[in-house]
Amino acid sequence: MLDPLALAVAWPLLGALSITLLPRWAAHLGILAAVGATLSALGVAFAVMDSGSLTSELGGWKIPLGIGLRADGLAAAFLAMVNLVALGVSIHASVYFADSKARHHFWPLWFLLWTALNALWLARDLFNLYVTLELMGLSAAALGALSGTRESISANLRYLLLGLAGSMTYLLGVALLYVAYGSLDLVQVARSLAPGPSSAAACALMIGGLSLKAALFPLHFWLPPAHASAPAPVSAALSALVVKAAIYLVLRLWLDLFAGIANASAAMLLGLLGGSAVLWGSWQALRAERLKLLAAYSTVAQIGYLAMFLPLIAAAADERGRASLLVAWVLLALTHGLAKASFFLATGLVQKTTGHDRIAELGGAAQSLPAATFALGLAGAALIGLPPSGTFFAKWILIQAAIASGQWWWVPVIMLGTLLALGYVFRLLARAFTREPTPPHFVTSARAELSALLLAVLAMLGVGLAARPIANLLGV
Amino acid sequence: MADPYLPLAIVLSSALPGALIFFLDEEFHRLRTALNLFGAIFKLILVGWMIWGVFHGHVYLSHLELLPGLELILSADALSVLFVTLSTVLWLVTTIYAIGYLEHSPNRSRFFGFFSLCVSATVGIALSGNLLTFIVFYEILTLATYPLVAHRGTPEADRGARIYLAYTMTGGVVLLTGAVWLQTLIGPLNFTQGGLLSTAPESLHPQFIWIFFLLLAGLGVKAALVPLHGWLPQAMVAPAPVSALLHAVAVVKAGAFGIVRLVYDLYGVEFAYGLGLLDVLGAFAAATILYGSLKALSQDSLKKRLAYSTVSQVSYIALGASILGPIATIGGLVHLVHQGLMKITLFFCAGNYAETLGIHQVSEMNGVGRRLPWTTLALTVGALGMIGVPPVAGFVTKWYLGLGAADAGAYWAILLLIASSLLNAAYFLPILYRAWFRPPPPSWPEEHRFPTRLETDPALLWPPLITAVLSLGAGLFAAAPFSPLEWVRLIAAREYGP
Amino acid sequence: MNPEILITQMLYGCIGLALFLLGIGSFILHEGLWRRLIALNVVGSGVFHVLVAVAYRGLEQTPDPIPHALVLTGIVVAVSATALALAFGRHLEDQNDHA
Amino acid sequence: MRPPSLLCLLVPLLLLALGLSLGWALGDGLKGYSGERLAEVALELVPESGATHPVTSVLLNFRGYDTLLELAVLLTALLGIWSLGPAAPPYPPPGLVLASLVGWVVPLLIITGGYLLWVGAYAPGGAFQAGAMLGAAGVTLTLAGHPTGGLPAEPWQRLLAALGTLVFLLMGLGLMALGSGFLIYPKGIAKWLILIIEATATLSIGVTLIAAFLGGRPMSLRNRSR
Repeated sequence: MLDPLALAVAWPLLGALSITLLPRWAAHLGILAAVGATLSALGVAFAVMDSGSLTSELGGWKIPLGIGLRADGLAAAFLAMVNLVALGVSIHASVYFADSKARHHFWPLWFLLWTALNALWLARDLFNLYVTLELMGLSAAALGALSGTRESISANLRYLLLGLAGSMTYLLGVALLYVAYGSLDLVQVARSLAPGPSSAAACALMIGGLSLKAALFPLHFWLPPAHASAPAPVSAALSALVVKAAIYLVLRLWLDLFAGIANASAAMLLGLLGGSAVLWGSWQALRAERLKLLAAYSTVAQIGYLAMFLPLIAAAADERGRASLLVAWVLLALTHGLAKASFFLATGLVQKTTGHDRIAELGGAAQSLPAATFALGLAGAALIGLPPSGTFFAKWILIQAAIASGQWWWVPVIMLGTLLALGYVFRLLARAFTREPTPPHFVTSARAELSALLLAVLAMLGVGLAARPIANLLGV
Repeated sequence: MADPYLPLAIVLSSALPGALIFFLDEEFHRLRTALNLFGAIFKLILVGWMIWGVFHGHVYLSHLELLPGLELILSADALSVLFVTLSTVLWLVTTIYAIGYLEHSPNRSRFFGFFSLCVSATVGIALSGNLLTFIVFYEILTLATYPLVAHRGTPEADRGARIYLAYTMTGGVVLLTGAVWLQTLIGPLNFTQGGLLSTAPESLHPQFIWIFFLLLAGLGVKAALVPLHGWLPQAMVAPAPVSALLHAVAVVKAGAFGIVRLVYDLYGVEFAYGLGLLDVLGAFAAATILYGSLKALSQDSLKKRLAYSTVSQVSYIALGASILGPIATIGGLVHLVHQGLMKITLFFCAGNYAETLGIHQVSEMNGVGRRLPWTTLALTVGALGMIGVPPVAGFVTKWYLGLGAADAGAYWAILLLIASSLLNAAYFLPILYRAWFRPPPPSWPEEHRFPTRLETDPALLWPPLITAVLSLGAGLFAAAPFSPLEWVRLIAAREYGP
Repeated sequence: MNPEILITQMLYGCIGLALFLLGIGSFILHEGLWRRLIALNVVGSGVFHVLVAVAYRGLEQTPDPIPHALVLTGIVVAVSATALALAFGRHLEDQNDHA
Repeated sequence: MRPPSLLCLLVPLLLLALGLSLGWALGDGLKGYSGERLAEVALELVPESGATHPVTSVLLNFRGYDTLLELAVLLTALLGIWSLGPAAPPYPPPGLVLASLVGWVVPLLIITGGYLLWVGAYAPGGAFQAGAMLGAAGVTLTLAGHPTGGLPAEPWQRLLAALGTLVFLLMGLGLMALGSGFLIYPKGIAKWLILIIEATATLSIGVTLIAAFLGGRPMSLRNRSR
């Protein structure tokens, strides 16, 4: 019996193992495994779109004894996005690391990270989530340190330790849930969850631990140095996917597991943190002197938007309002995933050409790499939320919900955040217009530049305009 | 049965060539030109088809539902056809001009790519069937014009582009907020003849007033309503075809068109009048008309003088919208076309002086009529039209605005028109006098000879001549079927109903 | 429920919680890498302790095998993370020595 | 740099409050739950799992997927360590007493490891404990000056480190290909499959622990001779 869910986890893991055994063929095996993993993940997404949620009980043991995998619309949407981004990153990396010593190390770790991501989005067992979180944290930290510089190692060490603290906190929450409800299965626990001290404590521990991993303000301090010092393809994966995984889990637990006890004031607290993240992250991005630091702070801000949805979801008047907020959340997250990955990949190209990423001195580099600059522009526009990106429609719904529920104070936050984003993106793009000679070709290195450009085009044109199918996938 | 493809095809007919042009190597000169012209002519054919169809009562509707309440709609009503036709015709002319103007200059693939996107966005604005779609294309327009303004890469261009962006994007955010607020109150905001709001409960009226100001502020930035006009003179650093496009077709017009949509098809002109909003709009328009003209008087730079003239002239459209009654409406709407034709002529001419003789200042223009007679002739037609001298198109506008104002009892507007026309004469006539009657200097600042018998490059000469003839024609044949005026009468008749 | 079991579980569980909190406090308050790493391992032991306490079902009953398995898995994961962190730290110190 | 003293005061207070509420939560959870959690279900099905010891059944069968990912975590740590650079220089050669002691201890550790692996099927023990013993043997060797802790050359190290995960994964996929389903062991051969997985996992764990202790990429033979 073919199990598409298990396959989506197995492919990248198989890739990691085969590259570990045959490091000489890393790049070839890498592309092969990347294509396989992407196809299997898209297969899951299409199957879900076709026939609704998929569940599989691994080892043939009934849940809760066995571990369950589950792909519902939410998971499938992210699975598809993550694998597309990961495929783009892989293609880019095959050029980026082509003559670098780090290539033998990059590929197996990268596929281990990919395994963790796929496993995380499919998991429905709370302890299994802990294992995937650790797999993700370890591989991400190891990948981030691949640039080998002192700052990258110390930033990623900090990331590793904080991540460990976060997942241990999460695990204590899981333990409390097992104590009180006798199961580790998300769905089963959610069904029997009752308000009370143990569920409240578990909620606080798990959401708190995950917020640390998701870099939710004020727990974001580890993110900018870690993401800014990693090699560009790794930064792309970290910022676009890894952080997204943690905030996804926050939402998942909030809506699925703790729906019964997550009250409006707790949601408001998370929302306020999110709003502060939007302003603070955008402001820091505007002030950043280095391109990658700018991109990293922009991630902090975007995570803030995602947290800002929680109080509005809590205050939504009816099921329809909730549903459209959920779609908006997914649109925002997917667009950010694609756009931020593209942004970092393009940044990497600029950095390779100039040898640095100081914004003030970029000058001619942007001009000489039209395709990369174009990707930066498109991705930047998607990050700002210019139409027709998914971010734009998400913000539309967000503002609508804020006005409708009377929480009008989010509106100036969103407006200000958008304008700040505009400032930091165009501070950069303005450098592309110089009087340097015209570059002879639009594209110089097809694989490296087009992967970034395609991701940006998807972010700008794909997600927003595909809102309908995405909503269908979510079952809304 | 509605045709779902034509509106989309009209938008894509320039967007796709534009996207392809980005990928062209710089030296693929012919291919790029071919793509440009193919897109422009193909679009013109499609628009012709659409005019024929709309005239015969066909319905064109492309739509994409994203989520309940979030729908992208492209449709064709008489008003959108007016604007689409204007932008498509002028795009073709401007493309020819730009090809001549930018010959041998760097980064042409980038330029023409964004140029095409810019027109696609304008056409999208024209065809938008609801406010959401309008905003989508409105922001895309901002995004696509920024690189055109910044194109030259000089510090001034950088500065001008930043200011342009800061103004328009802030306006965009305000517009978005107003739109979402309104949609929260009354649901999807489809543009509807006669407006949407008159049936809404009275308790919402105070909010409607606030929302009107938000929307007006958002649109007023692009329409360069005082005090939101600050970007327009700064954006003059752009190459001449871009200025032509910005002032006559795309950006400023998009703002003015948005105000027209806001007043007629969202609020409804009578409802807006009832809330007292038209008076406010009229006050802003009047202030802008006077301010722009006064500022234009003191500018020595030709392009800046034209820029302030735009600030002033575009507000005639808002003025027409702010006076209740079909006649004023006709005057305002027809100026959408007339101002476009005349202003683009003027900018083409300014570009010719700069490219051929290196002339940028009004004070350098002595005797240019002898060196560039045809260009100066076109300039003369455009300038006289702006002043309102019959039979050029500008006269028709002012005539109808004046009649409409008298009809509605808004006599202040007649005074305003007289004052503004005097000011127009005061800043245009000296230019004409210099050009025709002062003796030319011994040498021009930076003369450039083209290998042709004509006074300048043919690609630079024909466009202003064509648009000058069109401005004359729009005035002379104002009563002919399918003239802008007749078409606008049709729109006004529908808005005010039987 | 048997009070003896409950008291035992509670006692050991609270010790686990105490370890967890001591570790977290030490993690927050102290700067050095090695201290923080040890603090994290204490945090881990605390969590595992809670799980082991839950598994207790009285002396005559086989303990619940699920938490035991979770603890074993958790230990391996924690060891892996500690190993990687140690390697990072050692590498940083080496770079310091060379610098 | 010392953290500000306010923090030193605040953190313990906060932790105390947190501890009290966590204790309350734990007590509430323990008291509130009257069922057997998963213990009864698990114990009941142990005979069908292919192992007789319940923890082994859980680790290798009921929750085998966790174990698979956990082996991947271990591999990740090793690959991460290798990515940082070459291993540390070897310890100085041991004196006579230490050398002979090592000669005794190492085989003993390996045998103990083997025993733990075998006994894991029906008593406390199993792959992790056995792997830890193997690791200890390697660490002892390293401390006694052996440059690679008894590990073979790099390609073999890679094979051994990945073997546990690889065998586990391939078995899962193979069972799926044969129509049984991912990680679903047929009843009759479950015992042997588990044994194979455990044996390879033991090797991998042991090798990974030793390699991690060495702290860096194995040096090629050429480099080592220099």
